[in-house]
Amino acid sequence: MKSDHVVSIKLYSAIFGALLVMTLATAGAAFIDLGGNLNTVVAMLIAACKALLVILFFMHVRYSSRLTWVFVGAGFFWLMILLSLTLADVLSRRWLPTVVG
Amino acid sequence: MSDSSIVHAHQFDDAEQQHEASWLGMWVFLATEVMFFGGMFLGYTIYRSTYPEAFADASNHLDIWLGTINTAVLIGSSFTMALAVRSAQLGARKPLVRFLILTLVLGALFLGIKFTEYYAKIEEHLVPGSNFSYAGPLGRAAQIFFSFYFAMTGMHALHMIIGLALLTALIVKAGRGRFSSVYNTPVELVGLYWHFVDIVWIFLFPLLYLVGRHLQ
Amino acid sequence: MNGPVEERRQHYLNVNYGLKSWLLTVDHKRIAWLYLVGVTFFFFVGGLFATLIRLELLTPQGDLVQAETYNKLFTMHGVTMIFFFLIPSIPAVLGNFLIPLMIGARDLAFPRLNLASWYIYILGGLFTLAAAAAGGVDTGWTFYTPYSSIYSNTHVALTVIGIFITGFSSILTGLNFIVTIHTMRAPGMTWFRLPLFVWAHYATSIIFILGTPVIAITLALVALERLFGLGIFNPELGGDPLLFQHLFWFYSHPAVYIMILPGMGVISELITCFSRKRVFGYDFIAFSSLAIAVLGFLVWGHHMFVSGQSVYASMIFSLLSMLVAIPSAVKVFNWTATLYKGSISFDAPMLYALGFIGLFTIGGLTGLFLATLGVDIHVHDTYFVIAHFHYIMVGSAVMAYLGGIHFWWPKMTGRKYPEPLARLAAVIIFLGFNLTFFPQFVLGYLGMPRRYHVYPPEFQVLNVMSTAGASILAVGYVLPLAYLIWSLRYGVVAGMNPWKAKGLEWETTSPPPTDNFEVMPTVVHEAYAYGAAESQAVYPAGKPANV
Amino acid sequence: MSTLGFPLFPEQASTMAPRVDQLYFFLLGVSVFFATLILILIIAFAVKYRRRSDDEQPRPISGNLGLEILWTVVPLSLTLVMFVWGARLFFITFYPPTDALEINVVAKQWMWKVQHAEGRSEIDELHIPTGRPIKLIMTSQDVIHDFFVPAFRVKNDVLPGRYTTLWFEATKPGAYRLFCSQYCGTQHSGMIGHIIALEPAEFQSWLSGGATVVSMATAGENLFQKLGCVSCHAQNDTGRGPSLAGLLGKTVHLQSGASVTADEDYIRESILNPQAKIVAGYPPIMPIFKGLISEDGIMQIIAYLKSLKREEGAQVKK
Repeated sequence: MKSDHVVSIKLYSAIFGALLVMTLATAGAAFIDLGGNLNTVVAMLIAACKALLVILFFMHVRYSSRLTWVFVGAGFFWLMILLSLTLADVLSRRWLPTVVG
Repeated sequence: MSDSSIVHAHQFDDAEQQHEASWLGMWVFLATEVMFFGGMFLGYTIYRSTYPEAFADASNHLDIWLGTINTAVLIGSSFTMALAVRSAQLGARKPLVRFLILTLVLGALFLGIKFTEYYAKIEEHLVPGSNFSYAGPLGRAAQIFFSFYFAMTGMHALHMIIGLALLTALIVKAGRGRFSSVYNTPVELVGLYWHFVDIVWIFLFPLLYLVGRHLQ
Repeated sequence: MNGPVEERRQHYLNVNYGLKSWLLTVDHKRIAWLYLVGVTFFFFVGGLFATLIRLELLTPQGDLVQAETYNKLFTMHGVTMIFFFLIPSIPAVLGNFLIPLMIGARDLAFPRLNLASWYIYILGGLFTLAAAAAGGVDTGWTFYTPYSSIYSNTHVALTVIGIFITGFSSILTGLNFIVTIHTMRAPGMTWFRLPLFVWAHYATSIIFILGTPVIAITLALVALERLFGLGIFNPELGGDPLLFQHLFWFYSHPAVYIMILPGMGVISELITCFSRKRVFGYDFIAFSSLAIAVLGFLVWGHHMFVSGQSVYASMIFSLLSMLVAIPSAVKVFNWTATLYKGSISFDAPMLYALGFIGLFTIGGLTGLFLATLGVDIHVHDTYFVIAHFHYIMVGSAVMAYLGGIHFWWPKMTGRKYPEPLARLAAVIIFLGFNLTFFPQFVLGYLGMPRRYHVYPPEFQVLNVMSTAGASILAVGYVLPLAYLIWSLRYGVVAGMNPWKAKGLEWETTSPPPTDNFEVMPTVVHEAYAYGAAESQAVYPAGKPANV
Repeated sequence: MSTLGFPLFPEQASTMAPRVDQLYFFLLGVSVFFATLILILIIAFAVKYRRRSDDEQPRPISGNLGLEILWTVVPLSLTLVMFVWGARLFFITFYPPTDALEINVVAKQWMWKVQHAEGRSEIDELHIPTGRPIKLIMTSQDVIHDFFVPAFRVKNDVLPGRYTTLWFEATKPGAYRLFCSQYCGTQHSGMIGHIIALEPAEFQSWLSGGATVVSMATAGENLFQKLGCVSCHAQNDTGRGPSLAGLLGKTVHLQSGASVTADEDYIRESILNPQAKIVAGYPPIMPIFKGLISEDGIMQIIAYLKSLKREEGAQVKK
């Protein structure tokens, strides 16, 4: 299921440092107008990176069995199903305008 | 019940199987939790795409500095939690207790800051309901934003409170020397839970605090 | 294996006595009984509501109950039957009892969690009953906003909190099953030696853990909206009335598969046993269960074809809904093929199984009408839908549940039920069911909308037929309750394996010992090895005396 | 429709009805075929292979790949036919012809309020001419309702906060049942009415009968004056707000950089919540009219704006 891998304090500290840097980066980037939806994209990318670091190292998934990966993946995959199919409705709802000539 | 050095419950063949089951069980539970918060993330996404201006405007009513500090505090608590699990793996009792207490303190600090923010929002009449008042023409959709703000951070805070209770129990047990390098599953599982709650906040922070800062 | 010796043997039922030994048990077999008592209670509560509904619909006028009462009746009928009977029925009773036995384990992975799920289920049930006692709720089991969040002035919050709580019971049961099936299989019990019942429950558990949390948060938001004025679903603020429906059906469509998949698992066991044959196309049935669980999450939008959903999204959902029909069809054909060149006997469980195949075929095929966009426009929200899902949930799921209860009754109690009466009940239920629900297909295509307290007079004859059928059905349901209770004391003592069935659960005594097996098995054969070796497993430490 | 004294099949009274029924009979045919097939197989096997002695032990058969493929591919192809056929009908139902006669419907607990362009209103009844496509523009004042006419084989939900549409063309005169088919509260089953289809000439005389009423466009124009809309939205582009002549159906460029088609939903939103979508080049100064105008009133203003469009369209043509 999972190996009893003991992660070094050094690696934990490096991850912690990276997470702090990214927190400041995302807060800073929020003040700069990147135009369009780019601000949101950047913020979400940084959040995804942070989450990935926490999952892989703090939660030891990097050192765990395939089965753990499957359930981690399942959670996010199902979330994507929920988001994408609902947005398929919301975003295409006005493709057929209610108006006529 | 068992001839090995660690006790395992009767339904398991050995401690290894028990540990496997607990670890898998926790991950299955976390997959559930992803979907629990997922429902709110979906609602948020839909409304933000429908009312981008109102969400940006309403988001600017949140205190970005308190938000950033709280993010750092929570990441710090995840760090100390990871170190607590490490100490448990190594069978180091004193550091284990110390890191658990540190995690508890940081978690409590997070909630303290959060409730200060809530208090400010109550003062500013930004709590959805009959007392809600919002200057400017974007008030209706802003009320939706604040509904999500309170629902999402409220559910998150509820998870934090449960986490603090679990941590307290762990501290008591760890102080009594219940954990060793061979048996530390509860520490590990609470650790997973705590990190998960951290991840939820990692997404909540940009989605709630950083929507419209660049438009100000 | 003579009677008196059997009586003295210690097993899970006589290991200790008293209320406390039951209410604090962590034995999965006893917890199954706790659930059996719970779901039976809610089944008859829901049935009482159904009876009143059918009586009201005997005449086109609203002469038995007021409109408000009628609306509460169909709401409470739906809520109790779906959340408190159908969803826990087969998984929490039969699944709980059988999964550890079938995979050769001493218990589920988390016995205390298992007991906790039952208490959570009961707590949720109490909330919902309290709502009913306080005056009821009238939103329909679907709780569509903004009616449920703003306009209804009945006990919506109390009811949805009850369902929210019960949801965690489902989640914990699913979690327990998944972990147990992954980690606690007996030596030699590979995935492809698992009984199909276990595959079906694994698939169901996936829906439990990934679907249930979504309905939980959705109903929590409705409760928060009613209690604290949160505004997520409020159209006055610009809220989207379709958001709730998306969230609701994301769970509630897969929930239909929660109700039917375990039933399909039961049927696979019954068909093989009573035709004494290995199941036809084992791999296909196993994978079709998983396919149903996964595809089931992609089709919820077919409940929203006329809801104002985007036409393009509707097309995607319609196409995906067509795909989910395939694994169901595969199962039906494989069960039928299993009968071919078998040795078929007609004991009561088999009658239920054969009835299941017929009714599920009709229920499944009529599902295609609802997935087909052009026809759904007409039949949506009419009695056609009512008829369709009762064919799946009552005609199929309840038939499977009763078939399973009869089949494993000797294992659970150590005694046989009276066979002639049981066959009679099975036939009565089959006939009563068809008379109740077949006319509703006709009513639906005629255009009678669902949830109507009064209806135009031209629909009366078909409604009278339906009510007549319902009274026959009621007799059919009370009968097993009576003779099964009777058999607990007076039934013939059953041996270890009265049906000469295959499967590990038949290789231990009836009733089984607390730890399930005197000697833990090592599996050496595939499932359903009818006509092959004596048993599926070997017992390295020597066979127990009474095997 | 039946010799039994009660109907078994609904009347066909719209152009859609026979098309839906055709698909329905196709589905019914497929269903009856497969249900019968399974039934015959089960009965045949059950009789032929019934257990004759208790120690019978049939030969195991584990499966047959050819058969599995057969009963995967055949149902799949059939369901794909159903999908394509159903999707075509669905698209037709939700894509009204451009020459349809528009009628406005406002649903509320528990009644249907209808107003014709010429001004005549009715409750729980809808008079329409036969042989002409009718397009309903519908909204709800409270909860979700659903406009369902079984004889026409059409229905669509009626939502609060949004317009939905429905169109049909009646083929024969008569009175047809109208149901609310989305549960909407206590008197849900009382939210019923009739569609009364008349010959076109009769319909015309019905329309001009009754009390003298002002047309929806005129009523809308009056509201436009009364609420002061006209002070900013002048006929030409000289006002503080954009001119609304010829607006409907046009593409509007927004402050946010996006652009939208100005349909009824857009107009409705812009009246109730003007800041949601600001037209590029104009300041966000329009007050919120939520609470000041009813759903019926908004529909009248939209009718007025549509009438402006026609006038302008005539000018453009020359």
